[in-house]
Amino acid sequence: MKKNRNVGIVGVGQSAFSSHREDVNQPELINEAVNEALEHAGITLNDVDCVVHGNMELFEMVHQPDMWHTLGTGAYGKETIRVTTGGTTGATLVCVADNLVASGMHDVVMAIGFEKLQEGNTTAGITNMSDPLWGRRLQTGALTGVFAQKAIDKYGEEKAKKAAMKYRIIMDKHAMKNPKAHRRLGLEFDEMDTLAENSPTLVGDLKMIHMCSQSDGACVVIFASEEKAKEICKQPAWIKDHITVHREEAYCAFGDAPHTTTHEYAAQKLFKRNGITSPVDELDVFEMYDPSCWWGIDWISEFMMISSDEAMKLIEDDEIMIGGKIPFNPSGGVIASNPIGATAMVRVAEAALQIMGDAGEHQVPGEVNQALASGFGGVMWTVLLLLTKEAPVWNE
Amino acid sequence: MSSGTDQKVTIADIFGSMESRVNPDGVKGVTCNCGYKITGEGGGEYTVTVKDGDVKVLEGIHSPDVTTTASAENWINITLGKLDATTAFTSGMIKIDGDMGVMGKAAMFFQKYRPPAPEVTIQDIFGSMESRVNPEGVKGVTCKCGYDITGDGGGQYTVSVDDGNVKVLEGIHEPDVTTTSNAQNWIDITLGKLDATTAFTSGMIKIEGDMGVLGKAAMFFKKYIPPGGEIEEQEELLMLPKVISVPQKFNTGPKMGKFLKGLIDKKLYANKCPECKRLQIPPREVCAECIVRADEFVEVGPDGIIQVLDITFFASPDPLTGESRETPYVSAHILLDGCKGHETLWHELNPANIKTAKKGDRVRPVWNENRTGSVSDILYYELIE
Amino acid sequence: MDSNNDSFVVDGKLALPYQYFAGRTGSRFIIAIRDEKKIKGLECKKCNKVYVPPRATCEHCFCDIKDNWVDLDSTGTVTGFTVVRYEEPHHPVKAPFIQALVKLEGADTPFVHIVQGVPVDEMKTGLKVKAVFAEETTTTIMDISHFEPA
Amino acid sequence: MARRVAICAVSQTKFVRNNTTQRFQEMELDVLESLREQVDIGFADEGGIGMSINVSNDVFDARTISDAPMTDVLGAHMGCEEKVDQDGAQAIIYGASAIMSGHCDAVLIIGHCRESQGQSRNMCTNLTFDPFFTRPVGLDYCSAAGFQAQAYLSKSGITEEQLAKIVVKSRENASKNPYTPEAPRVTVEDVMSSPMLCDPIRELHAYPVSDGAVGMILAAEDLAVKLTDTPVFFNGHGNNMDSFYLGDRDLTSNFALKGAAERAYKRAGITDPKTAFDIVEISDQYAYQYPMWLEGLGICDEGKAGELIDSDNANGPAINASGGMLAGNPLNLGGFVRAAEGAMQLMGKAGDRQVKGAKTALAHGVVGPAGQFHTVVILGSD
Repeated sequence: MKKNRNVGIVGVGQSAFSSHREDVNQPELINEAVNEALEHAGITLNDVDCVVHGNMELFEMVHQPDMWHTLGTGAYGKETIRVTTGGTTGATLVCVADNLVASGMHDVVMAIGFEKLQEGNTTAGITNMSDPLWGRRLQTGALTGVFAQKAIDKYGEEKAKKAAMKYRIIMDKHAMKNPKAHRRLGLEFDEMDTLAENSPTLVGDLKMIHMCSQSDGACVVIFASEEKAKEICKQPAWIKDHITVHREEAYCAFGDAPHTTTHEYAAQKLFKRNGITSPVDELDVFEMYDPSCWWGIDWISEFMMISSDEAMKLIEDDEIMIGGKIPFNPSGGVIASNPIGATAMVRVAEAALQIMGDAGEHQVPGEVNQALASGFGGVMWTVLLLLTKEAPVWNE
Repeated sequence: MSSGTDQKVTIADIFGSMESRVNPDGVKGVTCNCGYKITGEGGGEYTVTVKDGDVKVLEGIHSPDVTTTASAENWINITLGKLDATTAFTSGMIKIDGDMGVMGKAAMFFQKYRPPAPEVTIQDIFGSMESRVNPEGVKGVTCKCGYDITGDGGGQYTVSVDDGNVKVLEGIHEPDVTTTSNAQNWIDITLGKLDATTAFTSGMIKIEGDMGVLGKAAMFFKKYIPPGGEIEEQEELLMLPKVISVPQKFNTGPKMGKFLKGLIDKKLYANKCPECKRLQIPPREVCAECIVRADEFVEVGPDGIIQVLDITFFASPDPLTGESRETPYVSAHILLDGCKGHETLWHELNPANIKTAKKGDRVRPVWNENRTGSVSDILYYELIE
Repeated sequence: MDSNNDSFVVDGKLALPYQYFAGRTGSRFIIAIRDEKKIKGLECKKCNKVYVPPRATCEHCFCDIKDNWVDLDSTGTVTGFTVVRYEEPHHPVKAPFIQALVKLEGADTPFVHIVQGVPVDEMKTGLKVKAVFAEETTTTIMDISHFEPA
Repeated sequence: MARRVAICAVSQTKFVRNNTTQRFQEMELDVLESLREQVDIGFADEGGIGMSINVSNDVFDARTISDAPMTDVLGAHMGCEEKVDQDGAQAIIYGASAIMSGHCDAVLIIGHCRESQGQSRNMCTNLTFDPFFTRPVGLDYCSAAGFQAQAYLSKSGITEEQLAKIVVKSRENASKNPYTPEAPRVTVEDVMSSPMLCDPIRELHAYPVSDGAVGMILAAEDLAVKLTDTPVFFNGHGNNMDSFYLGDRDLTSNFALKGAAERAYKRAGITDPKTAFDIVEISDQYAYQYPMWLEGLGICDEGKAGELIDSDNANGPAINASGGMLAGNPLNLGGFVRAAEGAMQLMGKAGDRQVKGAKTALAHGVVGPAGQFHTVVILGSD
């Protein structure tokens, strides 16, 4: 692949994520993130050529919401496009913006991911993705105990539960450093057992403490062509590559029969074509879309191309914490904040902030040259984005 | 969290005002009892009973479907929206025992609680003035402003400014200008609820003497904060509950149609990929791996083994009806006889089997007597003993 | 499509609960109608325009206008309309009824509402109308029940 | 300069009022199979289809993530699949950008919509409006169009009879279009006496409820010329957003469409839109939009659309030779089908409705209430 021209992230904006945004309506919530992103980029709306918009209609039951949201997005008189792909939406929007700029169609593109989950019933909304004549009566949103069971089968109950709670508390410790994060509980490692015990059970061994939040919020990322980006921004975060792997709908992906997951498949392909052989050593930070800590601990090995024992060791040795070998989710991740249509974009936005050196208190120590961000959604779908500090060089 | 400033908000008031805050849409067709054990100082025990839309709040706990336990402080903060209920729930600050599905509905029972207005007195307004002096506003000013506040809770005061030095005296003492108002209007003006100019032009307040001095007086003091904290936080924010319902006609298409019709005759059909031979149940039009139509049907099952099971304790509304289901229930993937690998059928297990069912157990379908070609033609799968 | 097609149609529903928030700006607008029978607009001082319905940001110059409240008259002029003659569950009143763009005195943008008290076939642009406030609140723009000839 | 993009294959199903024999997936599968019969291309990152785009809508499908059940019929299992949730003409722009950026070499786009599934399409479009200020008064796309029609007719002087002529002509053209089998011929009298929906829009002025699917394959130029002898090049595009509230807009100004057209013409190097095209396909959901959009596009001068209707545009481009949206395409697919029609004409594969020697085409799509958002795509045989 040869990219037509480079694309850099030059501005990031996020509303505060919260379950209580009764003071703003949908366009007003978006507007907060738009203004912050414009300010971060140091540009005005006049500099933006195109607005990319995405969320899921059934979460708020607004049909073609980009029409109403124009009141807050600033899309009036501009070119726009609306793309949505479930939980991966935010990451897909980044791919859209990257393509629109790299193609030469636009020089500056603003992508907006949004959700106001307080206005709907998230689990019922997700359940509606099932076939109306079969699965819709059976599904319970994105809740499943399968990943907990898988880990317990693999590592034994004690080790598995300990790792899950360790991961959970690490995410909270990261969230405590991120003023935008929704759930900042102040958890301590020695509370692990009582927390898990007191937390209500959702499905199987999946408890409420393990699961991601439901948040209101918007995320905005501004992209510019190489020439513009260098004009606007001291240190853009360059989009080196991205890969999207979706899969078929109903075919049960759970159980024993061996298969390559979308995560493994996407990671292997992306790393291969970018010459990355040891992601844990070569990447400086990973913002992973982790819907629960059980999924989180399971997916480390899949994304990092390591054995599950090595993945467990990364958790046990604090290597996924800020300051560790490969910090995961310095922002606190999805477990801390989850406005679904924005969530995957927040992963990219946070990875970009790390490269730009603008992550504030949750900035990881040392140079961030390469950052990975993932989006998750749909039927075990994955999107991976690779960001770099140096502008990529494309050889014929 | 600033619960200390909300001394007017009590658990008794929160529950006492509930019957007047019923949201008719939220309780329509609902019947349940929700118990609340509010512990600590100012706590109490209450039961909210909803009987087909009719709401009563009783003291004490009376045969609840679900019971919520929280400290008075936490419950007040949740009610005021200062503490996120999910956060409180997750971190164990509140506990819920019983039917979680009912709890989901309870969030819609009532309109938002609005705490009673904080106790603002004329005495407090004038008494706090010396501590609220705005040095910029009084610099170089010398004057005396009299205030004759009439009616219940009123009083007479003089604000004396001597080259930036401010004293508030009781009684009227040689004022340059005197303002007369009743106590309620003066409180409203102070809190910004009533516009002073409007009040003046409409005769609600009277001013005698040097009007120019009054113009300066507006700058003498910093904003009055009532004892209950900022009023602004309690501004009413509107919420509109709606159940949005659009009737649909869903097409089965020939593949799903064949499968669903088979259920009427207690037969389970999978379709087979002509290339890789894999089975899909329910059938889909195409084999995703080979990207070819899969038109051949084979009968499988009806018995099989449990491949994956999820015991679900969290009730969400059924999107086809808007109704919440009973919990717990078991969502299972069943490998029917004649299928292999991931070729499982998704259905439910008999709730009676929850405690004993495990992966690998053999199960059989329990058929509905009235079969129409739908997912509910099979009531559930049950363990074969 | 072959004749022994097994396809059939199943009646179902898309039914989900929602709770929408008007936000502070929207709430202030509706509460003024509900409690004071007063319609307010928001002014963009840069564009020199008074908008109804309220919005926190001026769509044209993108500046914050949410505190620039302006009191409007409850009478205005119809600048456009249509007579809705088809029946739908989402209609606030039975068809046929008039949806009209009403520009209130003091506002620069008209907004859509219902006009009653005029035979549907005699409705005309330019009609002077006044707001009739609703007796019961729905916490929406329908706290103005409808407009009628002034 | 980015590489050029061409449409290599297009396909559509018949658009019928109520397709009771297929579900969405099979409608799209019919399109996929037809496309793959036309061109020999597989799914691959390099030299093959590297991205599949679905065009569908969650509210119309009554389904969250309405592309999830489509991944397999888009051939995108373990591949890149995305969904454009606007008019499908927007998906063409996005697909082209993915090729021009270098991200992939070919893109598959398939869209579906079944307006017959929900109780009424108006109930769906009512949900576009905000919950506090515009939804409660009962606005939907049909009544929003009523406002615009009322305003436009009084400004332009277009008559009832001219509106009727538009419908008659659309049905006449549609009779040559095998994909719109349910648009019977009508007379001017039929149209003028059909019941009012929302003044001044009559039943026969409104696009029919229909179900169907449409798709195309885009490829980079070097690949496209290997796949087909009749590549249709993507030569320009533009879109534009107007204000949301109807009262904030001048409903007759064509603000969004003029901006969209201006951008598209600039990119395609077009200076005189009146003479630039052989084929013009516009999304006329309601009869009044036919003259209004043509003026907005500059195909005729403002105020001259009445003359164009009366003269049947004898000397100009063929306008809606397919019958247009008035002959029956669902929301979301209007502009997409228009582009597919344009491409078929330029490929010389438009059957009875073929315009001889057609070399350039304009396709137009519209989203939102009363034309809040417009898309223009310009295609050429070179």
